[in-house]
Amino acid sequence: MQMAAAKEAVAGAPLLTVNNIEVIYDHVILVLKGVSLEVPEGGVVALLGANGAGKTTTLKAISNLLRTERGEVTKGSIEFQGARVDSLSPNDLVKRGVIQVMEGRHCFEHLTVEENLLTGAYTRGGKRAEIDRDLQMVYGYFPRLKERRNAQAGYTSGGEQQMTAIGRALMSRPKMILLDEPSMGLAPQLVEEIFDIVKRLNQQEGVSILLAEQNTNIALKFATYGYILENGRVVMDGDAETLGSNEDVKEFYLGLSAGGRKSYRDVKHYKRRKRWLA
Amino acid sequence: PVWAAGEMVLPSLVYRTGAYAPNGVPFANGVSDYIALVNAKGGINGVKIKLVECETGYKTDVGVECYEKLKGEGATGAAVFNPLSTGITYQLIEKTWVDKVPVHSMGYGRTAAADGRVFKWTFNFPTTYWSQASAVIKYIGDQEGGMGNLKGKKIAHVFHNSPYGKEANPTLEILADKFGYELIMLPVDHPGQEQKATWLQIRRKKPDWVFMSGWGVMNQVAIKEAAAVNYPMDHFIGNWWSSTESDVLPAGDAAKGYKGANFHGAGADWALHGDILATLYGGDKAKAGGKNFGEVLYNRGIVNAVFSTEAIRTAMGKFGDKPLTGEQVRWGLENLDLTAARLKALGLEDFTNPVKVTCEDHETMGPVRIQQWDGGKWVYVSDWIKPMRNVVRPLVERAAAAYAQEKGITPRKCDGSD
Amino acid sequence: MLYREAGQFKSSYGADQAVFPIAQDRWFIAAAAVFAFVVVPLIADDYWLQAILIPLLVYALAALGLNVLTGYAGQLSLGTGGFMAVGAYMSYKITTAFPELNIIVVFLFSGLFSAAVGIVFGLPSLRIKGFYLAVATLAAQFFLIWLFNKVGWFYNYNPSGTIDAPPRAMLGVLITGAEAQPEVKYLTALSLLSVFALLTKNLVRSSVGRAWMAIRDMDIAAEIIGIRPLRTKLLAFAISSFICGVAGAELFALHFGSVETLAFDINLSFLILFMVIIGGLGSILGSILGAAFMVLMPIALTNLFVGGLGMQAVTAKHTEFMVFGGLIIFFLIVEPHGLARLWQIAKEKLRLWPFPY
Amino acid sequence: MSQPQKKIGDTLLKVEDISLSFGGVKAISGVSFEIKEQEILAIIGPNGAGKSSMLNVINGFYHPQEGTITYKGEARHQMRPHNAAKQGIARTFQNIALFKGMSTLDNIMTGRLLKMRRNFLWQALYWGPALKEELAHRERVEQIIDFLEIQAIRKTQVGRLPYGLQKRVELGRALAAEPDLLLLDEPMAGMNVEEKEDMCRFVLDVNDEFGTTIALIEHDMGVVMDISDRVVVLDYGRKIADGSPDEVRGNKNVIDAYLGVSHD
Amino acid sequence: MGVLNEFFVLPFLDIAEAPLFFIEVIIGGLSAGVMYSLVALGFVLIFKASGVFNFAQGVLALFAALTLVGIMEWGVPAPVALLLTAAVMVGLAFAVERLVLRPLVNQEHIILFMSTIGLAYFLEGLGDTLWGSNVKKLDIGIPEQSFEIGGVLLNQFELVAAATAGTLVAVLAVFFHYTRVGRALRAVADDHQAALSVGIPLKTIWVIVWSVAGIVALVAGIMWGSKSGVQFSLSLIALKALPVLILGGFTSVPGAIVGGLIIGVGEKIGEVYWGPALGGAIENWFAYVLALMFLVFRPQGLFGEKIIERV
Ligand SMILES: Nc1ncnc2c1ncn2[C@@H]1O[C@H](COP(=O)(O)OP(=O)(O)OP(=O)(O)O)[C@@H](O)[C@H]1O
Ligand SMILES: Nc1ncnc2c1ncn2[C@@H]1O[C@H](COP(=O)(O)OP(=O)(O)OP(=O)(O)O)[C@@H](O)[C@H]1O
Ligand SMILES: [Mg+2]
Ligand SMILES: [Mg+2]
Repeated sequence: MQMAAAKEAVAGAPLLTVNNIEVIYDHVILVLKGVSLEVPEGGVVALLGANGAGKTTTLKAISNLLRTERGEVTKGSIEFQGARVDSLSPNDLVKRGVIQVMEGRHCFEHLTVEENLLTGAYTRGGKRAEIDRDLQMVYGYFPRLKERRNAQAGYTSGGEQQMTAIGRALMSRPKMILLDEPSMGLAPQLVEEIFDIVKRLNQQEGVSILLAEQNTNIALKFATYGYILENGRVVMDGDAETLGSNEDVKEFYLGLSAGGRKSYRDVKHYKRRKRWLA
Repeated sequence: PVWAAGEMVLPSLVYRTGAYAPNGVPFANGVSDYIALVNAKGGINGVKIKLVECETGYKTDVGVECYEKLKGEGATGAAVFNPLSTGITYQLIEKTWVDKVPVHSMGYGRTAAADGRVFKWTFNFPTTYWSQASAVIKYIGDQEGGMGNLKGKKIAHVFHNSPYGKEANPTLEILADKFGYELIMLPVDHPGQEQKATWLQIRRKKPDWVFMSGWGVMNQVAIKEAAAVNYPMDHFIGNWWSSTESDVLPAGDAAKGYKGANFHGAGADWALHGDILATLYGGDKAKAGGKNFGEVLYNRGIVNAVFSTEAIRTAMGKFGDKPLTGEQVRWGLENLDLTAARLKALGLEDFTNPVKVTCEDHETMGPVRIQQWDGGKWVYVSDWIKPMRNVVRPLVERAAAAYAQEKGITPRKCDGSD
Repeated sequence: MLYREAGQFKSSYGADQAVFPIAQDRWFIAAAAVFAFVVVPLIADDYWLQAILIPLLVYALAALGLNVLTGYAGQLSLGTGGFMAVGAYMSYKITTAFPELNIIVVFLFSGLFSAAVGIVFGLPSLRIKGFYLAVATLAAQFFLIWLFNKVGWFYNYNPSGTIDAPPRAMLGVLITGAEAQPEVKYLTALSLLSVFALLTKNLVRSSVGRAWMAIRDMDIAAEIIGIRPLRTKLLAFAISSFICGVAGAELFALHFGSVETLAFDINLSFLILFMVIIGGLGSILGSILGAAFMVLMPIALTNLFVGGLGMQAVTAKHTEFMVFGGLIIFFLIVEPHGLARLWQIAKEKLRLWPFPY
Repeated sequence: MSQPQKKIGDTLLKVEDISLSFGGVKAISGVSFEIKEQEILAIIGPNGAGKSSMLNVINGFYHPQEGTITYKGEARHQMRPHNAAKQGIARTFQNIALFKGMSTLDNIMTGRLLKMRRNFLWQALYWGPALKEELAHRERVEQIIDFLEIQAIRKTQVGRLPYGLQKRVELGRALAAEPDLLLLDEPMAGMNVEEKEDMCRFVLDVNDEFGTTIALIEHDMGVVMDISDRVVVLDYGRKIADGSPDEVRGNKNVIDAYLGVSHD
Repeated sequence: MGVLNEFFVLPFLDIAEAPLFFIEVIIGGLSAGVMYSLVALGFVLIFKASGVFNFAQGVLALFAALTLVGIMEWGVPAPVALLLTAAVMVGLAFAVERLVLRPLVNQEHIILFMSTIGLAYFLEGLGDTLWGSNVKKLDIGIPEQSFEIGGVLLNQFELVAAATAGTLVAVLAVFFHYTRVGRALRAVADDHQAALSVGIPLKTIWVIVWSVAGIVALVAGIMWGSKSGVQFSLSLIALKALPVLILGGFTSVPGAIVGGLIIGVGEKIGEVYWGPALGGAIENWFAYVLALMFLVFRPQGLFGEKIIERV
């Protein structure tokens, strides 16, 4: 609805354009009902929405992992750097610089933490020195991983796995990262750190980011632009500040009521629900 | 399907696929060539034989399916079933007496069926595993210079660990008691691709003779292993399912000297073969060779087909020259008298022994001959050896009686009343 | 828009838990039952009954048994042939020892023996999982077959080493043996299958079934919520081998009439497993559909190639192998969760019809 | 609505000097704390601090090398998880551990397994006492479903549910066991504020209405501070703080090790 | 008493009586074990790299051997025929990837297992159609003479087999553990989807492993085929590899060889010394029981990757 406005709001040419896609799982379950969005070169775009809104599905549609879940894009198109990428394999996409950090970690259980990280550099071939340097960079970001480098990933804690998954994606030197709930299961300190890392990547290396995140607070803090998804449709979009100051967003995504942040203890027995679309 | 008038159906259960295809293919070719020849010459007394092949893959359940499909085929139903597998034979024995179609399991199947009083619908002439075992022991005794010399000798039985492979055991045991040789039992599990342990034991126990009831790949491996432990090949005798071209060829030179039992000739030097070559292959030997022409199992297929057609011919003597029902063919089988003269007329002089079936004796206990692989072909190294009827027949009758009791069958009297 | 659940409200949990909550389904099932129990025996000939339907029903029962273990409890097993052999050989022993005993009772007792054996061979499942367990169950397969081959007592020492089903009647009607009518055998197999299918359905929708599925889906979590893994798994082994044992007894007494151990060799184990996977793991209907697929498809292909296209028997067989293999892969690609799931999707589509989704 | 005054009772579970290591990795070293009846205890700490391991120790999945656990006044040794369940300990998992092939309803029904008595023969008949029992439990489960507001997904296979709903179903399964002690491992990870509010409401209601004692691990400080009665902080396997939310929030060690900036 | 004697005394007396023969049994076991390892290796490769329990491995060996013999029958010299066959196996790998694995990516193990059954049927039909079902002699010139050293009988063929298996295992073990592709293979086995997401090209990986497994199958086919002739039964050798597989671990290349040796020696000793007391032919189940005993202590096999149990 506000596509025009969106275009104005973001600077730079769109790096990724998702054009009115529709996704069906298992031939019968319609999940995305026409989602459009754009990520500008060098932008950080947040994808917000309740559970089951279709954030993960959108990201998987972009990274082409849908097919492995018996889902398919039945309508619309996806363009990256102006070229259509809907039919590329995930591997080609990674080569072009689009990588996804999957929700729920998905580490390679039997590989050690370090081996996990190295698999991230698969597409880069055998450039030993460079890869080593990046490995050190990831360890720099996540010192905990360095300590646990020789542990089998399957036996590391939830947070450690999350770090491994993010670090693994960084190892591919992407142009664009699709981040699916990076903050999940991370200690608050680390959440901040991760977003700092994201920001640094974005600003120093020009990596663009599409971020699906439940932690709206922090997502809007770091993102330049946001889309709100509900029931498989984009119901609202705008730049981060506009969204952040919208009353509904405030109430339902940021947990702020008119009188500032309300306590979780107080929401107990009553509940008002609002949805943009029925 | 539409059946031409004056045609009768002979079902042929074959296995041209699966683990045993190397054995099934030549056999099936022998049968089909012979029937083609008969038809080319105008059929049996003018009645054409329609051979309907059904592929079983040597699987029992598929065999049963084939049987059910073919038993009513044609205007008069199937003439006679040759199940070509012990497992399938067992299934059919019972079914056939309800459906009134005879089964002929030639040299395999249920040995007790030799007692025709209990097994009215089942035939297993010209001979059985039990008879064969006794004949082989006779041969060994002969080689040792007389049955008396068997005392203290060691004979090993290497057998496929299945009811088929174990068939010869009781006979061998009884004979061991009788002649005083030591019997070493060495079962080999299906499929038998790995027989190190067996042949190590042979190397250790050094039996004077090894008799083998093998099947399929087990034979080829056994022959190789025997060579590998330097066992003297001419003291190694296979039964008639263990002495075919497929068994010796893969072993190459190692197989030279290996012996086997048989109840018919090997090679293509009979008049009938010439006939087939000329009529069906236009004299093209290479083409015929591709169809296993003259191989042991091809010839066995011919023998089998001869028995079937001759039984039909016999039955026609009674019921007239027209397509016959299974019941009528059964009569033909039971009254089959295949004389030497008839064999000669068929172009099979001395190819197999004359056979005369009776109501009591569905086996006839025909003689067995020992052949030896000379590296390129099988050659006879013995004369026809008669099995020891006095040992085998009581065993047969006992087993048949037990079966009759279990099933509640009253044996026939064989006095013409039934 | 005939297939709708709209307008069918369930007013109690009991109604909601019914096997077929939708009226159309109930009608369909009733019609199918009438067809199977009444129409088929009237119209089918010997070939259909003896060569196709009876084995189909028997295999379906075995598949049902294996589905309990593999589909519901998640324990992959390749010992089915062995457990069926126990059923077959024990039924032979029992019925020859007690000729007066009703043959159905004999079947059930043989099932009990099989269950006991199943429990013993299920013990390693506490520690061994997945394909490791599958291969380990081959120990059962090979050992049992060896045993029945080796020990004369099991086949009453008869020299041929095979067992033959003696004629047995119930209420004066012959059920086993050569003289028994194919229709009677068919109805016996069908009744047993129906009863067991119903009982199994009940089991899997009660707490036992849920415990099995919990173990299957995530055994650690299951243990943590209080399910005792060993007991649950052993119960699955027991019930599964019970059913397989009965199926083995049927295979012997109703279908073959005379068997040697070869009939229960490893190929049978594989065959039943294929049925379960193709039909649908964790689905009662799937067991039956899978059995139908594996029994009917090769026959249909042979008949098509030989009868329809006039191919040589061998060429037909080779082609059949290729086509059959291709079909398996094709069906898996279309729907990895088996024919039962395909059927369900078809129903779902029907429900939405004429809209695509 | 008047809130019943919560009364925190005696010690329900006491953890003393627990040490747990895997090969060379020391996951927990010498940790002691108690959980009192009807309290909501939060366990927090950086990633890899040993929080989940602690829950695993409590419900018998891990066996600590040292230390004792006293539950309901009895010391336990080498307990198997299903025994813990029998004694009234239920939990949810950090990596969702639902039974993926089953529907929501069935998943929650598994939670009641320990309460079902009829043996499999009755169940095979699905009739008489077995049916009655089944329906009675179904009724209870439906209450839980209503309570968690997941009626709409009752018959959906849980593997297909979005993450947040799965967490909810998991909570449902744990509640179905009517536990005395409920262990929650990051129940609110991956949820937005609205959903967290829901979850908090469920947790608080369970605690109030059924008097269930709750130990939860959570990284969202807002949630922890708002709903817990007491907080235990772990770092590198050691306990570094234990006290009321306010005490912990101000604790210097905690800020350094975990919070980074102080949270309001 | 008699039974105890037969099981616990006589066999050992037997061993003590003829130590040289005992050594021969062990050597026999080792050489049989090597042959099992060759087959097991193919399974391990594919399982390790794609989590597929490849039911078609035996048929693959048969198909390879058939192709080799078939090509040699055209009069092509053995080395060229070998190369051509290897090329056919690589082609097959491409086909399998495209037609079977790709559409089934990310499916459960058992589904993939089932699809290989479809493949087995298909290849069986194809092999028969192309090359016929006669037994064919395979002779690529491996010497077969036996000779005695110090009273112990050795066979040249078996020595060649051992050397081949040893080399294969060493090369493959190194490949898996120390190369980038090897690491990617292991990643794929753990999680197809995640592997895709980090850009590991599943297609390439699968083609590589299936090609390697096809070539290993060719080697196994040659070894076994020389022994028994090339025929359908060759596909049944897969069964002999299964106990080896669980004992050594589904995922371990060295496990395949060690497992093979243990099973080989174990079952030969069992058969020769304890077999007679039990009536013989105990080898088959004995191998499984032996493997089971190891499994009870190590559920993932001797060298298999530890099964990760966590919540
Ligand atoms: N493989 C699948 N098969 C069928 N339906 C699916 C599948 N994956 C997701 N869905 C459905 O698609 C919808 C959107 O799911 P998705 O995972 O994209 O949501 P989400 O916005 O990422 O939610 P969350 O915040 O919980 O991660 C949900 O209703 C879910 O049930
Ligand atoms: N079974 C195991 N084997 C080996 N190491 C383990 C095992 N379980 C846990 N660990 C290690 O113990 C440490 C503590 O893990 P734990 O899962 O308890 O952390 P946590 O506090 O829950 O962290 P998070 O917040 O990231 O979930 C981690 O370093 C982890 O790698
Ligand atoms: Mg998501
Ligand atoms: Mg944790």
